[in-house]
Amino acid sequence: MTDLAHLFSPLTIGGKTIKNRILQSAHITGFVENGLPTDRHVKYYEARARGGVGLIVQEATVVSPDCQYHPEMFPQGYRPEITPWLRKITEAVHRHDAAIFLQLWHGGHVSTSMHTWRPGWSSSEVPNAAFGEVPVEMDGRMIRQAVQQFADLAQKAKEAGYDGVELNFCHGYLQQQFLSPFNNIRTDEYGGNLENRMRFGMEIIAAVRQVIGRDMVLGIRSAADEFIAGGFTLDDAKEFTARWARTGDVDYLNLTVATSKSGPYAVPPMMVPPRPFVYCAAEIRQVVDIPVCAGVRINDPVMANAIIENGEADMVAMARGLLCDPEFPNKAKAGRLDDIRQCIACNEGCWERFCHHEPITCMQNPEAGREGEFQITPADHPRKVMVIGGGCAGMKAAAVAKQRGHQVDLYEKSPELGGVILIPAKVPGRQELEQAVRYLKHEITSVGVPVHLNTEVTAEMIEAKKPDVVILASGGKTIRNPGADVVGPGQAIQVAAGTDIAAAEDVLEGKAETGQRVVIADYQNYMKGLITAEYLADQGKAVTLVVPFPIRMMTHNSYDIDIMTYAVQLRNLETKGVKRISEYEVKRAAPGKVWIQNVFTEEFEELDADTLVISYWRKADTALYDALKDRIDIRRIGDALSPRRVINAIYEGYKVATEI
Amino acid sequence: MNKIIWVYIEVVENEIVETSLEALSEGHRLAESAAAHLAAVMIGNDTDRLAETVLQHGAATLYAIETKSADPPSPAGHAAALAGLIRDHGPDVLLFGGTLFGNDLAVYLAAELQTGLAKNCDKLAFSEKGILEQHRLCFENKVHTIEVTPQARPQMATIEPGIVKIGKASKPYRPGGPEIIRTQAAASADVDAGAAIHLGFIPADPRTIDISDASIIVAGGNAAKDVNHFAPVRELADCLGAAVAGSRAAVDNGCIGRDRQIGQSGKTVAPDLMISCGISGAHAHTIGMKGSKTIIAINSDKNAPIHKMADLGVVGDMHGILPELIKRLKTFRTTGTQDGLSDPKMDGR
Amino acid sequence: MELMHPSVQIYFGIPGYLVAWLLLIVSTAIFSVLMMNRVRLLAAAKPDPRFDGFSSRTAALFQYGFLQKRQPEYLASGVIHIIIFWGFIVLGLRSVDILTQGLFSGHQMSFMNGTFGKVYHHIKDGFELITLFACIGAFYIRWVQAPKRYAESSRIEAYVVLFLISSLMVTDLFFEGSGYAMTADQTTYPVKRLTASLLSGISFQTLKSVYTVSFWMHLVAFFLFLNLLPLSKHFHVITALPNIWFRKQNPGELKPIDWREPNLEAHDTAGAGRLNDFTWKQILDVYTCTECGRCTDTCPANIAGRELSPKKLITGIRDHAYAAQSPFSTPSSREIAGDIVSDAEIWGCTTCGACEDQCPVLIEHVDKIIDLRRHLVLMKGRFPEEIEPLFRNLETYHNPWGYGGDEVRQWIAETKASLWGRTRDAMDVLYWPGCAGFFDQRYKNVSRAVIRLLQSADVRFGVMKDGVHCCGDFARRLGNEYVYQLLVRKNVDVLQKEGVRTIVSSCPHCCNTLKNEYPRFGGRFEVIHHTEFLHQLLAQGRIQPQKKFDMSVTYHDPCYLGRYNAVYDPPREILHKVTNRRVLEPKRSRNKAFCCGAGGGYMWLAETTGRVNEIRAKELTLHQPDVTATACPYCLFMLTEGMTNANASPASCQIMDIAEIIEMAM
Amino acid sequence: MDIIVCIKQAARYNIPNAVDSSGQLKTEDRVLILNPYDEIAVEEALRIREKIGSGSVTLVTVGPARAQAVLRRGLAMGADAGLHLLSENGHFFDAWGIAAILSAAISKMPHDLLLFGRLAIDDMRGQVGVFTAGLLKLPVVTAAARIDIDHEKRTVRIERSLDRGNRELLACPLPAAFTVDKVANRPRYPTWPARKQAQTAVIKAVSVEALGFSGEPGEKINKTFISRYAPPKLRPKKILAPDSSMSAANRLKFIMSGGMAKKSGEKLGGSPAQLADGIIAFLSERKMIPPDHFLAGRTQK
Repeated sequence: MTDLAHLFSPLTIGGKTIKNRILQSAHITGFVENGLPTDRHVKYYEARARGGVGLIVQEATVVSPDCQYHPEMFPQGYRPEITPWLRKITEAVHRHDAAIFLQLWHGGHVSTSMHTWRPGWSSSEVPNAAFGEVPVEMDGRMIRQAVQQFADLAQKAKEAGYDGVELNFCHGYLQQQFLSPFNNIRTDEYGGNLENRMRFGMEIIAAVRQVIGRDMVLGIRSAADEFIAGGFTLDDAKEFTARWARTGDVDYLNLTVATSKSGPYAVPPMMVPPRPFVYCAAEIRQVVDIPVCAGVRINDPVMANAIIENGEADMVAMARGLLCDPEFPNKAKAGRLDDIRQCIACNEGCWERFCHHEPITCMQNPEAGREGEFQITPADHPRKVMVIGGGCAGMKAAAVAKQRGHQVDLYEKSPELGGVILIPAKVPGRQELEQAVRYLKHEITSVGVPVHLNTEVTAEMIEAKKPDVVILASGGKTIRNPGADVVGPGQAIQVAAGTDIAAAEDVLEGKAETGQRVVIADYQNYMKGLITAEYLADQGKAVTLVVPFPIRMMTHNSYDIDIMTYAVQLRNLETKGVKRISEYEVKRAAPGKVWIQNVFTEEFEELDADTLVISYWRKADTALYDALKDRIDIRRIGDALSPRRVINAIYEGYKVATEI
Repeated sequence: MNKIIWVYIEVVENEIVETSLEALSEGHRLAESAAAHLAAVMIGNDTDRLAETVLQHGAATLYAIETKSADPPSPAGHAAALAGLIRDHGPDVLLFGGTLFGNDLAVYLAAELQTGLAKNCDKLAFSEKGILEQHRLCFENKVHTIEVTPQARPQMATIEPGIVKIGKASKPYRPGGPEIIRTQAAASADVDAGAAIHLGFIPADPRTIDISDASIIVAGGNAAKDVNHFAPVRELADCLGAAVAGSRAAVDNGCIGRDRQIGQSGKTVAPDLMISCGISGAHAHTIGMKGSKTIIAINSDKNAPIHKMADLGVVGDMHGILPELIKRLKTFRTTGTQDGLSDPKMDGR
Repeated sequence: MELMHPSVQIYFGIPGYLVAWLLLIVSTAIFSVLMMNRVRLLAAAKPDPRFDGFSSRTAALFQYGFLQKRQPEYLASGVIHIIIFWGFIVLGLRSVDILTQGLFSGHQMSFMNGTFGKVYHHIKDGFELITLFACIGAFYIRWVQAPKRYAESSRIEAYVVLFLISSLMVTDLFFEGSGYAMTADQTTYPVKRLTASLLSGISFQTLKSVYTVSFWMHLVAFFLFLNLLPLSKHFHVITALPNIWFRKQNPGELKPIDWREPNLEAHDTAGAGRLNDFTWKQILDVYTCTECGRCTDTCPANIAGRELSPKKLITGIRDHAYAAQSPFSTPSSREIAGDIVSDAEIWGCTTCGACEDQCPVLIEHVDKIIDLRRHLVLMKGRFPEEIEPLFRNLETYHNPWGYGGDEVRQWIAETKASLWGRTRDAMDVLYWPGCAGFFDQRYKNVSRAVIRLLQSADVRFGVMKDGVHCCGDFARRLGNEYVYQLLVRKNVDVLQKEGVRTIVSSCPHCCNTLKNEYPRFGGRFEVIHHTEFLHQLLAQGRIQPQKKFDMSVTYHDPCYLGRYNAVYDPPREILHKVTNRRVLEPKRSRNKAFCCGAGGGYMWLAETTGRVNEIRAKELTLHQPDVTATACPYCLFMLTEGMTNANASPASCQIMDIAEIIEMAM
Repeated sequence: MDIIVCIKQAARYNIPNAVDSSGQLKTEDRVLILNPYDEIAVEEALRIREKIGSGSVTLVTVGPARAQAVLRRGLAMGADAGLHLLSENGHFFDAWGIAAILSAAISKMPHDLLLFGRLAIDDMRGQVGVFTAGLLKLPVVTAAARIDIDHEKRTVRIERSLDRGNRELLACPLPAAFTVDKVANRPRYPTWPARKQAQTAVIKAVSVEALGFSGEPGEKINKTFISRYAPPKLRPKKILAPDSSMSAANRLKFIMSGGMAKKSGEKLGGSPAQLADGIIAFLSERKMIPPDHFLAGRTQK
């Protein structure tokens, strides 16, 4: 058994002993209903506490009605009705010997008239990156009010039985808007030199400490580097964190990075290497005498243990890691490392849903955020189940059905499990996807599902086997030539004979080689096109990515990519010299040439290309379903129903298995 | 009069040990704080080539002791060689990189010079009285002590490896440009002064060694689906006297134990030679092996990221290549057409 | 015509009564020789004062001896044994009667003629038949059912003995039956009449020979059986009753180094390496083993697949002893620890006491195992590597984990418990959380809960300023008496200096050793486990739960609270009080509870083979309770681990301490 | 064969921070034990004596009265005699001080072999052995992992621990001094009879004054002094970090690379045979194929 003694040694923060070094960092769950927490919160946090986490910092709770981003996302801490709910949560968490702090949050200019019918407040009239709306510059009265509001919520936290409070001084919210030279262009005593820029924060610290006294812990979550031109850097951070520590009122520092403008690095997607910003904590730990917590993309117990052992931090923060597997700490402590479902930083369930103001969950863990509602219970009548297709949907369905006591067999036509996800999993930057497959494989082997590889299931076979239920998860079909494969002239491309075209899937799988000059016809502006572009660029090809119209009508950004992943992916393309032409569609192709059409003016342009790579959507494979649907109980899930994302595949796999 | 600070530069296989540069940087910081004169001292048989690096890191003077001997240096031998020089020039401070050899040498030298020594310091500073304050952890790292050597000179300290940032000197330190003083080593430097005679080295057994200590590693990955597929990896390791390791996939496939797993959920390794077989090179794995000096990657996918970090990217199926490679290595042994091969990293520093 | 009693018939010129006398003398001679050897070893063995408490011993003798209380645990064989046992006592008299007839030419002992004789004959008459059936039943069980617990003990021996016993009956039946058949006068004894009628109709001559033969066969069988006793497991016929009378009165106390001088300092050697290191009682134990295998059948170590089998351990020592006694053997240099009983067996035991609880003849297995451990640790310095850190920590830091004062100070500060001694006179009880309660992050939660409850009930209690030293239980049960007594001395000094009278402890292991073992080292305190104490407080209404604990609960009995100190009901009653769901009883509970696997120092031993805690965890989750309650830190750890390892699904049932459950209902 | 083992009563603090706010050591949390490295040295001495079948093991320690405990522990392990060089409680000796005292005492005793622990867990200096040997003009080898004595020839072969699990093989004549490494052995656990004997054994004590040292604090044989204590903070090993002087974009670039230097190494393609040749060429030109003796007597399980 791997020894994780350091990770599971207790730590004393401001007189409060935490049983281990794992902290669940605050993250918005979106479970609130008309501005107040719900039972869903209670169950969610209790599940994490039961899982063995040492300290939970509860999600950002709004101190002020003035700036609250979106009334249906953040708990409204300024309302008196909230206190009973908070108490419910602390009781649930304390039941499992875990500590819980409340995070106090003031959005500043991260708040818009669109959601709240009032502009955001900020240090200066600098439009923010989240909404681009010009905020109100806070005057002395407004500042005093904000400080008071922090203190008021701290008071509520004390009454509700929290072990401490954490001040949200990070991610470009109000205090950071004062602290950051990029945002703060004031000339009064709250602007200019560092001391002035820190003043607002210092006032909050003093006010809150005064309210909570010495029995409660006071911590700060702060950025250690803004990663924007004109923002503060790690060197500055060393200075101001040291000053905070010197006040003697701050018990610990919980470090993250970035601000609104560099947001993607605060919730980094999978192409960002593991533990990217631990060095910040390590450096700051050298200049302060209080415990320092390192966070961001720490998803592995051994790594976490090493961080503590090596003296880089006193504690590690995880949000997505525990969202994905609440039992992470218990499993790690028991040495059951393989059983841990590791976060792969896909952001599909968490950040993206948050962006769309949906309650969060997890791609790999459909139970996340649905504790109590979703759970695996023994089936009343064990039944004979055939699962066809060993992709994510199929594996999840098989595993869950088996756990419920059904007699399950899993069939996969290819020689290995994983399905279509294995294709992107080969691409640099997307390889974390392997982890999702690894866990699903581990899950089905540990519950003992018989797997039949290299087995193409036919209608006859099914009729011979006489299963009670068939779960069809056989996936989708690749579109190789939109001209031929796609109905409807709208999407068609006229491809002259002899033109070198290849489907993105084939390129990624290495089935198809491309020429030096590549044009990618990305019909949907999906991840597929973007990673294909990067993949080819990595090989030194000259790549042009043609995307029709990056903005979906109903949403802020491309629908199947959360903004964090999207932004970092675009950054990668830029740094690798990929040419991106948007508002154009590929219409015709001939050897060496491709014609693209402007979606607005409908004018054509001509591009030179040795190869045209087609990145189109996929189609469901319905043959088997049509053949059997009237005769037996057959249910389609995942791409076999409609080609979408992994999160839908796993969700449907789980769901269908709990329903039979 | 200005203080004189000396830093001993440890040379292994005609390269400067990183820890010595850390010591030099610390010395440089110290010198600037007290406007002291920083000198480096080095023992080797090809010191000229290394002189430049030393001077870039802020040494104003380099004392280069030429030895002809090829056989590995003994701490006692070096101590004897240095003692004379030090007595002549009488530096106030003498620093070493806290490697195994550096620490040993320091102790022998302290014994020779009858002066005090503080090992594995993490910080050095002059007190207002101009005495060197040596910060170090003791009592099993539960106490931070500040030690001083008030009378005896030089004040000796070794620097804990891996914690000092190596920084190049901003400006050429000495107005007149750096000076290099060459001296022939006293006879005693080559023949052992201590009565213990060096007989040779016993390399660690790669099969039992902790992979983070291994100097050659052969690692297998997802391409080996089961133990039988993995067998050639082990055999290759045998031919090279290397330690066997693997990616997480190799562990999941039951090919190796978790104690031999490289990566974020395994161990961090830094061998001189890493031969990676059928590993694609995901971050989760490479985070554990990026310290490898030379990397040979064998992978059938020519676009696998592992190739981008390899000194030699071999595009092909390991199952085909390894047997061939093993065959050749074995004939090598028998025909012995490899004269003058040095044991990789066998002089134990 | 007149019927001649076999004893007055003439055989080859020798009168029958002489033959009888011959039989008697020869067999008694052999018998006494055998017994001498057996007794010699007993005499040479170490002393063990076991003559106190006459009445309670005698009471126990009746319970376990004559009433055979424990037999029916295994119903069929139990009942059969009881029948045979009583059959024996009844028929024994008859055999003596027949013998006397033999010796004194057919004359019965006078009282056999009177009314007593009549009554006796009626009883005997019935018993002969029942016992005969019992024997057949016994045959069936051994032959057909052949349960696992009989493995590794000789079948032949069993059959021979059964045959002899039944033949006693048969011969007597035929003896008398044929007698009546010949004299043909009416008898009132149904069974005799039955046999008589069976024999009626055969010629007088044949009857006569049947009559004679069965008489002599009875005597032969009788004497054969007598001499077989000391050579077989049926020695228990002789030793069982004494062994029961000499039982250990206080199960909680482990056999000290020496019963008269427990202080290690006074001895140059310790533990048992060779036979004569055992006390006479321990030898009597091995003589008495009936090889019924109930011990092995309930032994968690054995069930978990470890090498240890209590039965084999005892018989192994016994056979070694017999071999040493046999005139043909050469004195062997073989040590018991290591040669006769393997190290693996010695270190396999969790000292849960299930074997002793089952043994129908009250053999004390654990004491022997510990004496063997003592020999290995104290004399040989030989023990599993992984416990060396434990020994060193206990010796240096006086707690198993080697933690420092910080932990205790922190704990005291957090719990805001008042310090003992500051206001000594104002304090009634000392709260003793035990090492786990001080140092273990999980169990601190329990000790905190206990303290809050005590505070809420405004009990006048305190805790020791610098905590206290480990009670030493684990050291002792791992055979390290040296470290144990080191700790005992320290604790006794502190506790006496501080004038402690009553101790409430959270750890059954502390409770047991403080209560049952410290007195021998001069530390006499009233020791109560927190479940008992909280139970009292609830009963007195000093603790008043506000709400109900709304989860289904099952309770796991800690060995050292249950079996060793018979605290079964307080925890259960507490649960009934505070929950509104029904309290589930696990498959094995109360005195039959299955060990968690931590006892006897197993907390610190590596379980290479057989994970006891996983077996127990599975057992406990059988009725799928939300919570498993227990009252021992080590059960808590072991079961929690067992749950996570045994159950695939993460949401397996929680393990909580009784105190935590009460607090949640407050 | 007279073996002398110099042992120390070491202080161990089993709390993370052993310094209080006023810069004093928290002595109430201090436990005094036989320095684990010295325990290994004692064990080594005993094994040597057992191997040779003759000779004596004498333990020497410098310290106040309480230090007697470690001598008794050593005796319980099986040492023949103990010598206690008694100093007043509170007197401070640095490595030089101890070495001076030890050498003064040992020079008067018969000694073929001097053993020390490689390091004391409290001051973590690992100097006394070498200094003492220096003062006694004895050959000394540090970190001995294995000691083979040739009794007749009066020579020793020593295996010395190097890093990466490698070892150096040395030889030297007796008398000699070695500091023993952790890996040398696993010390025995004293049996009860041995402990009992050790409790009552008579231990010779000589005060350091008798050896000609004042023993006062500030003793002139000392060369170093501890000027003050502070709470510890582990300085983390170097971690790759972008410099704040870099532009934000470059800092991110550094992070995105995972600190992994992109190498433009050559890429080989072709048949397995060719590729194998390619690898051999690559290795041999870098002299990376280890010679036979390096692999001597190894076969993979």
